[in-house]
Amino acid sequence: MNRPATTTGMRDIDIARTKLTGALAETWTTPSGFWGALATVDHKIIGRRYIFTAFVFLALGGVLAALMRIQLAQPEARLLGPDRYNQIFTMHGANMMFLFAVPVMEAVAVYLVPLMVGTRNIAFPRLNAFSYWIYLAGGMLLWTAFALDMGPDVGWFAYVPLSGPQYGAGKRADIWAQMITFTELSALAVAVELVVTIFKQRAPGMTLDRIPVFVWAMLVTSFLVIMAMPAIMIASTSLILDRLVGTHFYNPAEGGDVLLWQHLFWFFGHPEVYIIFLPAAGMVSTMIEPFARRPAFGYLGLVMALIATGILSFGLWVHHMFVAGLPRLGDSFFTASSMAIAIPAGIQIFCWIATLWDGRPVFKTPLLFIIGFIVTFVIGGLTGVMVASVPFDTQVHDTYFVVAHFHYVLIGGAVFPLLGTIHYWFPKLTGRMMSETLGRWSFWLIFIGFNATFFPMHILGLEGMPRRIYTYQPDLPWHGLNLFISLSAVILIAGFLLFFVNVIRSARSGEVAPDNPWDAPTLEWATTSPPPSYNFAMIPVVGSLHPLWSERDTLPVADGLRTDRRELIVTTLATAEPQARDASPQNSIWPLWAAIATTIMLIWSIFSPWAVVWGSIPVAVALIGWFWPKGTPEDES
Amino acid sequence: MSASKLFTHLSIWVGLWFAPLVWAANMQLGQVLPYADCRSQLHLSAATSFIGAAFTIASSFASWLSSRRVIGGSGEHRSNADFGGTVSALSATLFTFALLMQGVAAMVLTGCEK
Amino acid sequence: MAGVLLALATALAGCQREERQLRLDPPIADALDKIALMPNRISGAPPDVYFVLGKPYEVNAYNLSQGKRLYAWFGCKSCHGDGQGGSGPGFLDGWWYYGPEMVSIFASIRDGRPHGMPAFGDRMTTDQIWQLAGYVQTIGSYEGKTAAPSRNDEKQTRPAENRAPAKLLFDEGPSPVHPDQGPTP
Amino acid sequence: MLATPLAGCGGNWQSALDVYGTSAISLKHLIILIVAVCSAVWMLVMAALIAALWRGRDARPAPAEPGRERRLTIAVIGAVVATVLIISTFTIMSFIATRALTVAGQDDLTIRVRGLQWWWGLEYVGPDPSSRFETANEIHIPVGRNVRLKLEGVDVIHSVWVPSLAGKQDLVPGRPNELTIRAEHAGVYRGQCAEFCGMQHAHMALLVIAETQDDFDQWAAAQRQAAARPPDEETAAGLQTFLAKPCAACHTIRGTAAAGTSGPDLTHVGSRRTIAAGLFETTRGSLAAWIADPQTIKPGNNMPMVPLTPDELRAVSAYLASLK
Repeated sequence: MNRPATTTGMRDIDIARTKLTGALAETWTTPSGFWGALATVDHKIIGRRYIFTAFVFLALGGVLAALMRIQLAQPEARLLGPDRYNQIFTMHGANMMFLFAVPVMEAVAVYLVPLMVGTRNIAFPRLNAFSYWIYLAGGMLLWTAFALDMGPDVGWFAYVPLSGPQYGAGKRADIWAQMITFTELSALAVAVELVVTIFKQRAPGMTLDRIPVFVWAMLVTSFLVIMAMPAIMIASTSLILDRLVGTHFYNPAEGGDVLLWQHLFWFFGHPEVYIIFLPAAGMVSTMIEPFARRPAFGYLGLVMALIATGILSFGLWVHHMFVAGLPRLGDSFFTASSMAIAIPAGIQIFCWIATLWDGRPVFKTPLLFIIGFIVTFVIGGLTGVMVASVPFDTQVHDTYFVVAHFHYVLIGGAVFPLLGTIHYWFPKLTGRMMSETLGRWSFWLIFIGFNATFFPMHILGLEGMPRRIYTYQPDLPWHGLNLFISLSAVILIAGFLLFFVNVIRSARSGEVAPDNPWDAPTLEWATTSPPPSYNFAMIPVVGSLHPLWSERDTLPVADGLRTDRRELIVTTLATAEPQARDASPQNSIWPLWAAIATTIMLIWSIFSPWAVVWGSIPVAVALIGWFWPKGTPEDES
Repeated sequence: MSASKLFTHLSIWVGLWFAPLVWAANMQLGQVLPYADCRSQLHLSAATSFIGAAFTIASSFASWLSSRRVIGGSGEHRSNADFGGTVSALSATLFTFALLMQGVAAMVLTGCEK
Repeated sequence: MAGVLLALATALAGCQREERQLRLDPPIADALDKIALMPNRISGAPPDVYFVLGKPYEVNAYNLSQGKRLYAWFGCKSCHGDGQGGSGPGFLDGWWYYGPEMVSIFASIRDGRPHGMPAFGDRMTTDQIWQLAGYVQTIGSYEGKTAAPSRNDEKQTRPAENRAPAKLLFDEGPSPVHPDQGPTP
Repeated sequence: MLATPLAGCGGNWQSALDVYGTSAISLKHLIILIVAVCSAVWMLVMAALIAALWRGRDARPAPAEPGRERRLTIAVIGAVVATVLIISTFTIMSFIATRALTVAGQDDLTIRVRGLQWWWGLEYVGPDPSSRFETANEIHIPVGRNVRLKLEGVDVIHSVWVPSLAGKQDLVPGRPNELTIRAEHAGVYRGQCAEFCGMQHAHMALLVIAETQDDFDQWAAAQRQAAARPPDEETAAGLQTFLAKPCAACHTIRGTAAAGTSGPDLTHVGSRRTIAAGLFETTRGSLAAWIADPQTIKPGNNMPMVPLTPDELRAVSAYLASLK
């Protein structure tokens, strides 16, 4: 590294190795205590919180699913009335998509990406703290409303006019729409942080072709978030405007259009699926390496598939509207794009199988989840090809076939890799290993329970059972399969319970993990488990795609960073050459205040448009506090 | 960044920025042109799709060729050029496939079907 | 934290506002029919059960939106317009012939009034009349209710109910829409 | 995949796999073909996965062979090419089937279908105004003729779906759509609203009854008639109650003073197979149960509970059941 001409502060090169870690810890540590916990900007602490919260929402969403399965086990069941059932299925969808699936993927990235690219903290750490608080507030808004019988009841897609001013009575749809604003705000914030972290904070030497596939996946995902989420924020905001101040975005009589909602919603909604799936694909590509004991086959193909899938995902949205009455030729353009996306998906599957083919698999729990993922995701992908066809879709659209399809894609394609991820990175998160025995049991229960629950839904859909019905009549031939599905769901739930038991037990009394328990090749394993507050004592220098395999004994490191204040290396975008040392912000309580002020403004604005005016004053105050200059000059050397 | 360096960068990655643009534009035209196709008994959307496919395949070649040129030279960042050129060329090929299928759709359907 | 408190506070108020009482037990419906009017049939007292239920037809969003449906279905528009009036009086001008109380409106709908207001007592059930009365009161209200419905998916003739159209229009100055309307306030 | 659960196929009257309409028959062929090919693809991928895992169970490092990566590359490229070929075939097949979705011949019978919360309003549109008539929730069509459904969403979005006859199509407020159906066999086909439309989305069924042209003409002629006079004293009392109570404010019975339009037309309600949008078979008993407490049977629907004495209830249900 270039040695700067003048030294203005204490540098890591000036002090002995033993003192170095102590000095860094003092600079980077999060103070203990309540306020310290609230003010932290450490990406690892926030990431852990994010993951934990997302799994709480997963459990809550699972309870809703169980309620629906009890209701549907019998024809004309009276456990839930239509009003409650509609709230429950809406909550299940909205909760799983907005409060679990997207946040948990970003949460894992918040924890892992800075470690995988070898830096000390995520870019914009205070924004990161803010994003967590906003996410938490959005989740609590939705669940509090539900607990008080005012949960949204218009579906997670909230089609107008049903969710519009005339047919969506009360504030239920507004709560849905504002919950969107909360979660999208937090998702956008994390996306921006990840893009900057990946572009500018990679360890020296980590050129584009040495970025771990998971990091690539998160880069693509972040761009998807940045481009897709504004569409839904526009949609939900205009819905609230229609409902609160009487605008006419969706009123055909005054020149609005109800299909405008569907276009806006699905322009976000389809990329959303890939926002959930691409990180999972990245996790698989990264996890498969230590368990196949060879590099993932076809790095270029895997990265190309991620990027191409990401772009193509913006040209699929009309396949959710094939029966809305658009010209068939226009629909068919979307069939073409939807079909084309099967090719990058296929490339990834073939590369993973080739990796296993050529490797020597180690059958630990994460690999089991990867195998379960491939088995189920291929089914989900193939049924995806089916619904991409306009004529096929006219029969299965809005039926249980589609319910089966997207649960195969989202549970098989994203939750399986995620559970593998938790088993795999658990030692890095907590410093302890998860129990292998319980892991295997939970895998088999989840795998069998999942397939027994969701596969029969394909058949139910073809037999004519529509989605979103709170009950069905006894003279329809769906009873047997529905009962079977509900019973199978018990196995699935047992598997998840076992997983949670495993997590809690292992976190408290699991075997203590070494730094690199799986002999994995990526940088996060180059530091301790769990990592210290400063991540790496010295920033590693990367010479290959698998630094820990090619440099097994000692990783070369970069030096020259100050130890007496938070500093990290900024590198060039494409070639990751060191450019500058940059300061990383201190802990601050202001992101929390800003989040509270924003929460008040957003919830208030459900009731009065003036909230936007008066509510922005505290937000502005909080932002001023947040950005108040602290008098530490930039160290430009 | 000098102009020639910028040009090199853009041309290596052309398959990844130009091809999606062409494809996205064609998706939009697919919502507009069917009405014209139906009225005039033409195959405008087929024409735009196939012309678009020609553009994307050309951008695929352009990416490939310019990355090979950089690799053949003696400059730095040859691995990045290899990576960028290959990823771009492959992606552009994928968009070509999508556009060709859209062209086929416009040949099979008239635009009047609702 | 403050967000939680705020959410709780609004939610507690919202609880009753959002409840959807889909079926009214016949005895309660009977009791709701027994309003006590003043001898001139203007104003009076609703039955006790109305208060026990928590004035559901004034504060409950679902009842108000059902009232809006009934307003269209029972042809109220043909005389009263979209609250603007027509051959019957409007509700937006700040002038209630028989008072703005729920019981008066309920009585007007159920029993009819002189000069052409027909009785709907044999065409609607008791809870429908209450729902409609709640909605009509909202149109002519000077305070926006958060539970009130918003605009319709049709051509607009006035600000939506949740924005207290009477107040908005009254601020612009009353405009008589009916010659019998009497002195403008 | 399709074998076991379809054992009860014979009696299945709402299934995309038990088909009697031109459009649904060709869709079923497409579905079976695509599902079969996809099943084969899945099995191949699984075979490759199992082989890969089986191969590598030997824990010793494989001897370094030259050209291993190249062979893998060729295998993966081969698989991708196969994928492209299959995908292209599916895509083109899909386009061709799309073209077949919209065949509207001449001499169509046109029916205006209105989707409402939570029932179907139907109007048979004939060449001259006198041949028009209204009914609800039950479509009669002649076998072997194209029937054009003109779809209008009145309140929220609904979707008409009779899987044994054709794929679905949405009824979107402000955007009229069309769907052409054609039954090849006589029979009763059940359909259901497929787009979530609020509280009673689950109970918004539609029957399509395909019959011979003669039977259809007879039925249509009967439907065009106004309601018959009450045949006896009890039904006459029922009519009186119907007119005196809130019923008449929402329902029309042609030939009487009842002319409400916010509920289904009841002129020939007794001739329909079901009431309350497919909820019950039409009998005097089910009519009485429905009138007595609609909110318990179908919570949230727009029919209020009208207080009736037992005698009135008996009379009204008898009258409605007599409206053949």
